[in-house]
Amino acid sequence: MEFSLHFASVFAESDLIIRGILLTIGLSSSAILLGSGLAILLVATRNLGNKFVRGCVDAYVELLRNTPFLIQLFMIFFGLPLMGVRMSGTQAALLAMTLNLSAYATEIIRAGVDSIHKSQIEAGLSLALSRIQVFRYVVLKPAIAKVWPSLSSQFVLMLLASSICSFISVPELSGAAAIVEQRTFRSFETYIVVTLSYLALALVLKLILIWLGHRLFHRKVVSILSTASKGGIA
Amino acid sequence: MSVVAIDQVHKRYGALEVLKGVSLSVDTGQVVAIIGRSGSGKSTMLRCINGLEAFQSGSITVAGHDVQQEPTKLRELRKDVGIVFQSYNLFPHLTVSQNITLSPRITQGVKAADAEVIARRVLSQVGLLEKFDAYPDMLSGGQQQRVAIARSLAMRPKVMLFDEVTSALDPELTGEVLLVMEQLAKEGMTMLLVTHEMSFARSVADLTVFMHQGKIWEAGPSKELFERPTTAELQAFLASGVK
Amino acid sequence: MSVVAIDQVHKRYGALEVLKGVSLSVDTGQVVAIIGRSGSGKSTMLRCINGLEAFQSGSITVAGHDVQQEPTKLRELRKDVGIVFQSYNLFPHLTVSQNITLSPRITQGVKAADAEVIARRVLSQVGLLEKFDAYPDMLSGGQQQRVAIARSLAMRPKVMLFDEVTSALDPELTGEVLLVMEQLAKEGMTMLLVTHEMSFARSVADLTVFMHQGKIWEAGPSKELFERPTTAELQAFLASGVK
Amino acid sequence: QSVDEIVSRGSVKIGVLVGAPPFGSVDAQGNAIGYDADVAELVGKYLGVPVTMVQLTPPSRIPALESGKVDFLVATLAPTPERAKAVMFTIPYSAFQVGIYAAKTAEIKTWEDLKGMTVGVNRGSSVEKEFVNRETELGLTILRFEDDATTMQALFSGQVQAIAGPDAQSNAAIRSRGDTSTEVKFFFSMQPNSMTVRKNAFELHQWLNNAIYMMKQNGELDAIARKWVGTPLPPLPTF
Amino acid sequence: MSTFGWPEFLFLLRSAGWSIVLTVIAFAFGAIGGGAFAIMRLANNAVLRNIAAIYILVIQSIPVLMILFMSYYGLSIAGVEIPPLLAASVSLSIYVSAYLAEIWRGSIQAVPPQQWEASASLALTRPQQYRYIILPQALRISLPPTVGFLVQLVKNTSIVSVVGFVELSRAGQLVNNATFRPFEVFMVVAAIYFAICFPLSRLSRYLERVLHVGRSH
Ligand SMILES: Nc1ncnc2c1ncn2[C@@H]1O[C@H](COP(=O)(O)OP(=O)(O)OP(=O)(O)O)[C@@H](O)[C@H]1O
Ligand SMILES: Nc1ncnc2c1ncn2[C@@H]1O[C@H](COP(=O)(O)OP(=O)(O)OP(=O)(O)O)[C@@H](O)[C@H]1O
Ligand SMILES: [Mg+2]
Ligand SMILES: [Mg+2]
Repeated sequence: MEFSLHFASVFAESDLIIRGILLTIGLSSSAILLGSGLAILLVATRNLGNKFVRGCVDAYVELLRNTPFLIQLFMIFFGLPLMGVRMSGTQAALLAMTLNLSAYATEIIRAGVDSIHKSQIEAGLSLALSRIQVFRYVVLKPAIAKVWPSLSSQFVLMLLASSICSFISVPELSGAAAIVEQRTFRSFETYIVVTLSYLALALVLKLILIWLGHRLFHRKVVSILSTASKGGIA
Repeated sequence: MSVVAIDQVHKRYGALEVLKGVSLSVDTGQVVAIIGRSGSGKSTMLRCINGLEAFQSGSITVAGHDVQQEPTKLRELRKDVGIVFQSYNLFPHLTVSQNITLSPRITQGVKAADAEVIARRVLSQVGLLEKFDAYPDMLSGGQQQRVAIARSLAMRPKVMLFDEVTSALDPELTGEVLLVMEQLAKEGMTMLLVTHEMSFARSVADLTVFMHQGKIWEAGPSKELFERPTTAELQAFLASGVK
Repeated sequence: MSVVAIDQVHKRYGALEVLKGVSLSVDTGQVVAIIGRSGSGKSTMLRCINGLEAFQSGSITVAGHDVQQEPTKLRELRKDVGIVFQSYNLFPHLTVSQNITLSPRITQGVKAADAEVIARRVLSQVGLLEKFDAYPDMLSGGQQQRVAIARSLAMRPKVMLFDEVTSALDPELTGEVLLVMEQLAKEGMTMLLVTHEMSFARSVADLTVFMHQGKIWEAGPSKELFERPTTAELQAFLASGVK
Repeated sequence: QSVDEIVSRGSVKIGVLVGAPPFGSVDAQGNAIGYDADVAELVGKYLGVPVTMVQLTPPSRIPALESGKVDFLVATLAPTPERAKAVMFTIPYSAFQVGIYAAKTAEIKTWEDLKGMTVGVNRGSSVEKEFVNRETELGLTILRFEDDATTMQALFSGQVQAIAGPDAQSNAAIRSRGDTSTEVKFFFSMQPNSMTVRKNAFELHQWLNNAIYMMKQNGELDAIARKWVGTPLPPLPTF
Repeated sequence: MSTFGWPEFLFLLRSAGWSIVLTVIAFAFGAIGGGAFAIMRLANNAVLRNIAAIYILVIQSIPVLMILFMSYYGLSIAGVEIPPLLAASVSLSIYVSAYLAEIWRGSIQAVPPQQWEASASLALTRPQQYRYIILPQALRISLPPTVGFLVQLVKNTSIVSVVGFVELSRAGQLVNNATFRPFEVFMVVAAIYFAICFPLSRLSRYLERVLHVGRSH
């Protein structure tokens, strides 16, 4: 089969791709910040609230975790305007990503909070801290430290899932790529460029998160590649 | 004047009655040792005093506070009552000085600079000034326990509760911590301490209380109690594991 | 005939030299107590003997096995050398009997029925036959520690190593475990034990070894060593925390 | 790729687009139906071999062709010079009118009236160019959606003020929703659709041109157009 | 298909079948790969360890859609023909293996190191340590995050539409494009996903509760 790659016409549209990459970075990083912030609030609410409040937070988490992101996006972008709430594609994408991520992050951070030993909470209470202060100063950081790997994975998944936002006209990386592909029909070339871009973005994000994790939680930055396990006993 | 007044306290976990009408009065400056077998309710009594456990009936007054499960009142109470546990419970993500200054800063609004002064004072009290910026996991068990004591002292409590603070330590480290407690006793701090160190109880405590099956079985000035235990249970207890 | 022969062992963790030329010879049936300050290298020595830690130079022979980091050889060695740790390390997902029979069954091909017989024998040795089907988290610390000893005994080791097996226990539970060890000593088991219980070392051990700064600083028959310590370091050590 | 190869293999794999009714859709059993499917069947009849219809999503059409998963596409693709650098197009076999759709209340009669508006278009379509060409001149904000149905939804939800879309699909959408507030403002072009073959498949290309010519002549294409679009086959360009 | 009725609903349900089948296949094979890579990632051998680390890092960073795309169309251009079901299964399995490897590595490392020492001291071989001591304990720790990932996998199988599978998401889109009833159709699609995923979420919570009782952290 005579087939060869011609990147020229794809690179001719590199403007579009680069703008897509920037939008992907912007959307993902904002969603990660806002989504984690919201998740922390939700976990705190769940932790300090009564049974009813806990039920509400759980319902929120289950609803968002168990339905597809695409449909959440669709409902926000196309459904809300019917109720008089209108936002741009990018705003809708940011909102959907934030909500979706917050649900997953809530569940992850909750597990971390549950794993904090009761004695830590008692120690905080005994020092006359209120329950909110105990959560904020005693529980939160170690809890996040414990689940940092899962949380990081979820952030990377969100970055990759942001591609779905092209469905509602957001010209992020994969949306931009789809436009280029349809204009030029250089599918393979386009997808190769896109794959490598996502790979680069995700690797950078992951490395940042690993670095940040060590920075925040370990007090010393260690090698980013594999460290030998404690289980290395013959 | 009694600074801790426990009156007919009953405490149940479900069907299990753990405290069966405990009454005790402690005067300012007194040191009270609480001894007794595992499961006799020693920890539970201490935890009731600073409101970590709710009890079903009876009353406790400590440092002028009536112990009841109302968050604001509990917080006021806890500013005056320090507690130190067997398992130290230092906050692993904070340095020694941060562990100590956390509560003064956020519950009493002490300024950072003043809090640091406090931290230095209590750290030198426990002989650990040089660990100011260390993290808990860089300290030995005995050092961690002393930091836990310092953390409580930074609140300027009127009463200190100690729950087997040396049980997790080996003999050498135990010595360090007992020294600090002896020093506190000398300075006139009111203290209630659950302990397995009979020799320490005998030499430091003014009063020793023997708990058995959820009751205060026998109590009295330490010397007397150890030399002339009246109940068969206390005699058996003192004869058993003690070295 | 010496069953453990340690010859000029040097062990480093990175830049830190933890064992600085340790030599020791233990005869069959001897009980050796190892004492010394925290960090002096006691645990490290024990861990080198059963190959949990590799060392840089020197040699160790134990029960006829030359200790070296070759998995198959290490496994053969470990069938003859039992070790019990301070933190019990029972397998929490297995019952007491499963904890005990696991290794005989899979490393020595003992049949299930025979393994059960062994389990009963070692459990009665440590006085815990009634806990046959219990899970570890249902046992007290002293009971868990005794199961850990039983688990080692089930391998019919020629040498037993004990690393501060009573440090995590309160005085009452400590008694239980020491009793088991005394019994083993009477039965002629070769034992090396790191301990903080000076009175126990003095009464049970044939030989006591004082470690200091990675070296065997002083060693000799227990009675003599405790009564007439020659080095200043051992004198200071015995004077300090010991009750 | 030659016609002989296909005939001697005894079957032909034709890629069709689904999800764009009436041109391509599926029935409740999941079989491809629609304008393209009927044309593909017809081509199979002329080849004298049974047809295997391969259902494709927009992004997989070209890769399926280039990787040989299909022999050629009957997938409502508009020939453009840019695209023709990558594949070869036959003469058109269908065409639809492309118009501007908007709310009945909107005063839109010409391109000029779209000035400053937010407009939607299917990003896979060739019409996108029409907007892009006028983007700066008219100050348009162009939103590109996944497919025609989503584009129409954007109009219904008010996320865009006007869209450009093919008449057949837009009308179907309006009808299905029972919508009475949306209408076509004006038609601005006719989009012809070609079958698509791999580059260098000259013989197949020539044969398909020939077959399309034949279907046009004998009225078979007209019948299919009437069946799915409801209007006669418009005059189709040749090249 | 021009109205959204019973036949369309059945069409959606049948398509959900593909979502489930592909999830099961991907999970089954992904679990095998994930287990292997998790253990490699913890091996004493630095080469094995780094291979696994890089594999996990790279695969987690590539959109699974692209893995599938390249393995189906890309390999075909290179002259290797693989059927769509195989391509989908393999790609999803690769994707799953990387994520499970990472989850499981964490779980294995969460087993206290003393358990390795104690079992080594009892003369167990490394495979025996894994089989009898480490994995049974790691399993308990890993269940919640594993089920959490599974819930996402069910929805992420939607990428297989690129090689022609009509699974639930794709079916929803097709039905919507034919009926122009997006809110009804997508609500039903969301409800079907919810019906599949919610029991899994609950199961995860349940297992967490049951298996963590009385365990020290
Ligand atoms: N949260 C709880 N739920 C149910 N029972 C409890 C709880 N906490 C303690 N108990 C029970 O209450 C009794 C008293 O416990 P407590 O901890 O006060 O004993 P203690 O005298 O401090 O013993 P130790 O010397 O072992 O610390 C014990 O029988 C114990 O099992
Ligand atoms: N894995 C390790 N890496 C680096 N240093 C270590 C490691 N394990 C132990 N050490 C150091 O080796 C020295 C000896 O440790 P070891 O555990 O043998 O002491 P020990 O005599 O058993 O003390 P203890 O009575 O506290 O158990 C200590 O200074 C310790 O900090
Ligand atoms: Mg207690
Ligand atoms: Mg040690």
